[in-house]
Amino acid sequence: MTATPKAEKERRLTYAQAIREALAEEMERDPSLLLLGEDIGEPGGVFGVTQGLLQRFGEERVLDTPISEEAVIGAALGAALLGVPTVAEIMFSDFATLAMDQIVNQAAKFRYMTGGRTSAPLVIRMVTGTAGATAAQHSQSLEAWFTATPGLKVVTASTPADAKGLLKSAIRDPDPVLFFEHKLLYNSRGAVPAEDYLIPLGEGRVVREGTDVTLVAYLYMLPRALKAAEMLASEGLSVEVWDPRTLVPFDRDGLRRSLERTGRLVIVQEAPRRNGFCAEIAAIAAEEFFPLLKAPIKRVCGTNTPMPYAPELEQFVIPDEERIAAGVRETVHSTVRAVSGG
Amino acid sequence: MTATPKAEKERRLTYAQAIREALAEEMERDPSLLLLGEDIGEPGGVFGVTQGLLQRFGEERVLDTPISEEAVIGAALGAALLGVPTVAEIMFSDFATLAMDQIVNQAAKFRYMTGGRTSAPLVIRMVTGTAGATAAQHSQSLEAWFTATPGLKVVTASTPADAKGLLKSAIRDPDPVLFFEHKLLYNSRGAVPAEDYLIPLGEGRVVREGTDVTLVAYLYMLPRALKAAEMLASEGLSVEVWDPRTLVPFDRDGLRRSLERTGRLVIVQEAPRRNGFCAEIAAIAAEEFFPLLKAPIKRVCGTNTPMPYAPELEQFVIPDEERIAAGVRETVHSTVRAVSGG
Amino acid sequence: MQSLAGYSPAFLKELYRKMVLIRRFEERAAELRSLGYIPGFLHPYIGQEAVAVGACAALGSHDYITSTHRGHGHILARGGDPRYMYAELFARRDGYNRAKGGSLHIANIELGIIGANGIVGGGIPIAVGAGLALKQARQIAVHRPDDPRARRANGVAVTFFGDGASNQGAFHESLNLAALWRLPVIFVCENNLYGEFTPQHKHQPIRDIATRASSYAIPGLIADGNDVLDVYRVVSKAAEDARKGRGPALVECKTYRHRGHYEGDMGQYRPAEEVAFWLEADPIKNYRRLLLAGTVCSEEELQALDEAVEQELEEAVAFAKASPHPAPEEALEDVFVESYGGRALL
Amino acid sequence: MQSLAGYSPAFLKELYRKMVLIRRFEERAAELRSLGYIPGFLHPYIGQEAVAVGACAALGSHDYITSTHRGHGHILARGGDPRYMYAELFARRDGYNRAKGGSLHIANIELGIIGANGIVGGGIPIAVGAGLALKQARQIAVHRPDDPRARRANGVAVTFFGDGASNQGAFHESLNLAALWRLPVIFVCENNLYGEFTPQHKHQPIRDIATRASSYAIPGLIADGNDVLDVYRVVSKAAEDARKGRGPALVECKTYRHRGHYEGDMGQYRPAEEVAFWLEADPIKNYRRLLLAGTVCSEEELQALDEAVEQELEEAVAFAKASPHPAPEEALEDVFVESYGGRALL
Ligand SMILES: Cc1ncc(C[n+]2csc(CCOP(=O)(O)OP(=O)(O)O)c2C)c(N)n1
Ligand SMILES: Cc1ncc(C[n+]2csc(CCOP(=O)(O)OP(=O)(O)O)c2C)c(N)n1
Ligand SMILES: [Mg+2]
Ligand SMILES: [Mg+2]
Repeated sequence: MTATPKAEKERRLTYAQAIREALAEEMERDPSLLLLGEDIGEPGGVFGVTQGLLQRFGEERVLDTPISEEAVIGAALGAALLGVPTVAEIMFSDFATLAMDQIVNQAAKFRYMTGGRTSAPLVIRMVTGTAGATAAQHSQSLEAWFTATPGLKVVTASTPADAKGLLKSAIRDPDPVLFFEHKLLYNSRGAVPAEDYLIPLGEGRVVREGTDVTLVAYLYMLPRALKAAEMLASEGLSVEVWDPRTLVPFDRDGLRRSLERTGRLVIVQEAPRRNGFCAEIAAIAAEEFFPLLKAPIKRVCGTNTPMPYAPELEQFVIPDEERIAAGVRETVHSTVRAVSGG
Repeated sequence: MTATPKAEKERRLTYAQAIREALAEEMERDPSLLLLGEDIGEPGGVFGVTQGLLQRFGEERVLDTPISEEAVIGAALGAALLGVPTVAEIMFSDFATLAMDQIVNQAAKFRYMTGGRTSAPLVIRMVTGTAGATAAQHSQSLEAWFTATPGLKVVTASTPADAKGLLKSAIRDPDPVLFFEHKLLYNSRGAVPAEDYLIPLGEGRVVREGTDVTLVAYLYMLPRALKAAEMLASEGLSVEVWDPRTLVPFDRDGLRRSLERTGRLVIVQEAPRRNGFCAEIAAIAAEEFFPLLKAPIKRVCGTNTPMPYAPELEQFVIPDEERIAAGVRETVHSTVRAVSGG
Repeated sequence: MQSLAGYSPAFLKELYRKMVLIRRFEERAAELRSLGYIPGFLHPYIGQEAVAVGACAALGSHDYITSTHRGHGHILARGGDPRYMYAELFARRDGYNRAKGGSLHIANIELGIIGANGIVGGGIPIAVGAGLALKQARQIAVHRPDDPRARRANGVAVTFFGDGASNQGAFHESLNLAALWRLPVIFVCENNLYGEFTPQHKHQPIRDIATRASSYAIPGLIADGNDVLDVYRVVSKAAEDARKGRGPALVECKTYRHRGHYEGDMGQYRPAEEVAFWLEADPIKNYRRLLLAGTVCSEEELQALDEAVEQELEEAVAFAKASPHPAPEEALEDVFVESYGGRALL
Repeated sequence: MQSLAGYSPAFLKELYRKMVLIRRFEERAAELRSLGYIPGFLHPYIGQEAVAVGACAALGSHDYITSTHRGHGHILARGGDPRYMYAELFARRDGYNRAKGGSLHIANIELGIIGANGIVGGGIPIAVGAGLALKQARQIAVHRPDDPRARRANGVAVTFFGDGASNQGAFHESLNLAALWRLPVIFVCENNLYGEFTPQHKHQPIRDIATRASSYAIPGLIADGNDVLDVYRVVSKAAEDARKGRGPALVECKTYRHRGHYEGDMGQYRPAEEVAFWLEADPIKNYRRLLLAGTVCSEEELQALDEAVEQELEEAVAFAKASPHPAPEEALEDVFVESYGGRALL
C-alpha cells in the first residue's frame, strides 16, 4: 500500500531535515551534483533547508546566486544538459514567474525538441503555498501550470519520509522535475528511514483506508484531510485518504483502485479552484472512471482569488478541516448515482 | 441564442481585419488608448493585424517596442494603472513566459492587493496556437495558466464577429483581459457588423443546435468541431456545438442549458490534455451538472507532448475532425447513465 | 555633508521630521510585530531614511513612485498616512489596502504611490509605464487641456529598488525602454550593500551600480544615500531634466540598513566594523547635528518635532488598534470591479 | 581587413570553405522552401557568415555553443552535417532532431551544439550553465581525472545572439552571473542592425553594444563581423583568457543580414543605400579577394572548394529527400526518457 520502507528503529525528522538529508546523500553519491539558489549557501536558505551544506560540500558545489531567477534556472539547465545534475531552488514558487521561459520553453522541451537526444537531469525545488499572512505574491500554489506543461515531472511531497524518498528519485531522474515543498510543512515531523531509499515517481499512497469516499489531498492539505477524516470517523463515516505524491506522472491506477472501493470522490487543493490540478483529477475520473461514481465529484479548493494578507481572509480562502468535512458529508449523502448499463 | 447583432447588409471581414477594426474604433473613441508591441508599428505586426494603425494614429499611440516582453507588459500595466487604457501584443503567446511576473504577480493581483482601490484597463493580445510546423516554442496554447490565475479575464475569440465584439468589450473592461487570437484563424472570413457593438464577457454561444451531445470547442477547434458535427449529421447524430467565447468569466448557465438538452459532453481543445481548460469544464460538469450526464465526459485534446515540427507529427498531436467525431460517437454510444435519485 | 544655504528652514525641518517619522514608524512596527499585532513580514527601512525623504522631497503632487518590499519609508516620505499604514500592517479594514495587501503591497495612486512590491524588481517596469502615461499627459495637455490627466503633464516617476534588484532582467529591460523613449523616469537604486544575506560583491562584479547607466546612454549619478540633502540635490536635478523631456537617469544612493533583512533576521552575516561604520554614518543623527550646527533651528524645536512624531504615531497605533478586522467573506471581493453575481467568477 | 600572415593556408582555406558552405546551404534552403520541401520558418544567415566561422574557428572539440533562430550558420561552422540539417528542415526522420525540432531547434551536444533557439535570448542563460559545467570540469580533472567530463577542463562556451536579444533581461542576468563567477563564456553579439523589422536605433539608445560589458566589469570588444579573421582574432583572444580562468567577455560583431528577417520578408524597411553598402562589404567576396591577393591560393583552388561545397550540398539534399517521413505516432515519443507505459504519462 505504501512504497515507503519502514525504518527499523523509528527516526523522526522534520520535513526540512529530510530534504536536507536527501540533498546531502545525493551530493555524497554523485560528486558532480550542484546546488544553486538565492541565499542557499552560508545562510542555509531562507527556510534553513540547505543549512550546513555549503560548509560540508564547499562553494564550488553550493552556489549562492544573485537575484536573477531566469539566468539561474537557465544556468542549472545548461549544466544539466552537459551531464551535470543540478538542483536549483526557487525561494518562493511565485518567483518561478521570472524563469518561465527557461522552465517551460527550454527545460521542459529540450529532450523532445531534440528527438530524445538530450537529457536534462535538473530538479527545481519550488517552495510553495501560504506561510501565514504572506499575501498575494508569496503564497501561490502554481503546480497546475507545470502539470499542464508536457515535459515536466511534478512532485508534491507531503511527509518527511516522502520528501526524502521522492527528492532522491527526482535527483536521479534524467528529466526535469519540479519538486514542490510546502512552507508550512517544514517543521512537521515524521519517521524517516536512515537508509538510502527511493520512492518511485508515479505511485500514489493510501494514507488512511476507508470505504465510503476517496479524499484526495497533497502537500499542506494532506494533514487537514486526515484531520477531517478523523472528525468524520466519529460520525461513522469511513474516509479513504489518498495522496497522489506525484502529479506527473499521475497514478491513475491507484485512484481507480480507491474509487472501486468507495465510489465517491472529493478532491482537496490549496490552489484556487479554477483549473487547479483538482480539475485534472476530476476530469480523469469523469472520463475514465465514470461508471464507478455514485455521486457528483466534489472539489474543496482555495477560492478563486489572489491570496489576501489578513489571517481571517487567508483562512477563508484556504480549505480547512471543517470545509473538507462538509464537502465529504455532502458527497456521501448525495443520492445521485451513476449506473453502468453495459 | 447569440449575442452578436446581425449586420443589415452582410459585410464579410477576415478575423485579422475584424481585430484591426476593433482596435481602430476603440482608438477613435478613446484618444488616450495606447498600443504596445514588437513590430506592431510600421510593419503592422508579424501577422499584419495592426497594419495601418501607426500611420493613422501616430507613433505616440502605436509603440514599437524592443524585444523585452517583461518590461513591455509592465509598462502597459503601469500606464493602465494611471488610467491610460493599453493594449499590448505578445507576438507568440509562448513569449508570455517572459512576462509572467508582470501578468500574474502584478496585473492580475493589483486590484485585489489594493483592496479594490486600483484598476488596470489592460488588454494583452496573445497570438496563440500552432501555425503549421511552428514547433515547440511557437505553437503553445497556454490559456489554462491564466484561467488558473485569479484576477485575469480570459477571452478566446473564434470568429471575426466575435473577435470584434469581444475585443471591444475587453478594451472597455476596467480589469486585465488576456485576449487569445489563433494564428490559423487570421485569414478566416465571416460576417461582421459595421456598427459599434459589444459582446459581453461571460456569454457562451450555441453555434449549432443539436440534441444528442454537447460539443464544446473554441478558437481553431471550433471550425473543426463544426466540420465534425456536419459529418456526424450525415450519420444521424444531432450535435450541439457550443463555444464558451470567454473562459473567465465562464458561462456556466449556458453550458448547463445545453447539457439539459443533450445529457452528453465532449470537450475539444488544442492544448495538451493534461490540465488544459477542458479539465476545468469537465470538472464543472462532473461537480455541478452530474445528474444531467448520461455518459462519461470525453475530452478530445492535444496529446501531452510539446509541439513537434514535422507536419505529420503536428497533425497527430492536434485533434482533427476525425478524432473529434470519434470522440462524439464513443460518447453517444456509451450506455452508462447517471440517474438522479432525488 | 551639504551646506544648508539656500534652503528654507521649513523645508529643512520637514526633511528632518519625515526621517524621524520613518525611523520611529519602523521601530514601533518592529515592537508591534513582536507583540503580535502584525501577522506578516516586515523589512525595516531603518538607516536608509535619507534616500526616501531626499528623493520624495524632489517630487510634486502629480509625480509617482513605485516601491519595494522595504517600502514603508518611501510611502511615508511620499505622504502616506501612518494611521492607514499601521491599520494595513495590522490587517484591519481601515488599512490602505483594506487588509488585503499588508506591508509588501501598500499602494495609493491618489498619493502617487503605485505600490510597494513583493517581487524584487517588479516595480521597475511599472514605473516605466507610469512614465509613458506622463509623457502622454503632455500630449493631452496640448490637445485636451480639460482632461484631468492633463495635470500630470510635468510629472515624473521615481522607482526605488535595491542593489540586489539591479541584477534582475526587469531592471535592464526597463532602463533600455525608458532611455529609448526618453521617458520621465528616475531609477533610484538604494545600494545598501546586501541583497538579503548576500553582500554586494557576491551578487555582482561591480561596485558602482551607477555605471550601468552607460548601457543605456543615460546619466548615472551617485548620491550619498545617508545625506538627505545630497539625495535631494541629485534627484532634483534628474527630475528637472526628466520634466524637460531629457529622459531618464539612474541614481545610485550609497546607504545601509541598520537591521537585518527582515524582522527576525539578526544580520550576523555582516562584519562588526562595517555595521559600526554605518551606524556612525546614521542619516538622522548627522543631519540633526548639521541642523543644530547651522542657525536653522534649536534643539528645542527639533525635540518638539520629535515629540510631534511620537504623538502622531501614538495616535496612528491607537487608530489601527481600533480598526475592525475584515469579515472573512470580504476575501471574495475586489478580484474584479464587478461581482459577476459572485460565484460565477469566483 | 586583416593580414594573412601567420595563418596556415589550410586554415585560411577552411575558413573560406565554411563560409561558402553556409552561404550556399542557406541559398539552397530558401529555394527548397519555395519548392515545398521545408514546412517551417527559415531565418537565413546570409551576410553574417564571417561571424559564425570566425568565432567557431577559435573553438576546439570540448567547447560548446548556443545559437539562435538564425542558427544554421553557427551549426555548420561548428561542424554540423548538412545532410542531417536538411533532413531536419525537411522534417524527416534522419534529421538531427528526428523531425521534432526544425530550423529553430537543431542541436547536437556531441558536436558541442547545445541548440538553436526559438526564444530571442533564450540560449544565453543556458550557455552560462555550460560555462558552469566547464568550470566544474576543472575540479573534476584534478580530483577524478578518469571521469569523461574531465576532458572538458579547458572548455569554453560561446553564446551567439543578436542586437535585439541584447535588450532581453536574460542577457543582463547572464552576463552578471558569468562575470561574477568568472565563467568561461564568450558572449558573441551579432549586431546586424535589426531586430526583426526594427532598426537598432529604434530598439536601443546605444550604438555599440560592447559598451554594455562595463556593467559587469568584463571586456567589451568590437570585431568587424564581416571580416572572418578579425572575428577569429578577437574571439580567440577572449577564449584564451576564458580558458585561463579570467572570466567572460562580450564580443560585438558588426554585420548585416543580406535578406529579410525570414524567408518571405523582403526587407523593404531598409534604406537602399544601407543595403548597397553592406552588400559591398560581403564577407565572402572580400575574403576571397584577400586570399587571391595573397599567395595563399589560386582562383582554381577556390573554385575547387566552391565545387566541393556544391557537391556536398547536392548529396545532402539528396540524402534529405530520401530520408523517410516520421510515423505519426512518433509524436508520443521523447517527452521523457522512459515511456511510463505510454498513456499513463501521455
Ligand atoms: C523575484 C524575487 N526573488 C527573490 C525574492 C526574495 N527577496 C526578497 S527581498 C530580497 C533581497 C533584495 O535585495 P535588494 O534589492 O538589495 O533590496 P534590499 O532588501 O537590500 O532593500 C530577496 C532576495 C523576491 N521577493 N522576489
Ligand atoms: C522572446 C521572443 N520575442 C520575440 C520573438 C520573435 N522574434 C524572432 S527573431 C526576432 C528578432 C531578433 O533580433 P536579433 O536578436 O537582433 O536577431 P536577428 O534576427 O537580427 O538575427 C524576434 C523579435 C522571439 N522569437 N522570442
Ligand atoms: Mg540591498
Ligand atoms: Mg539583429
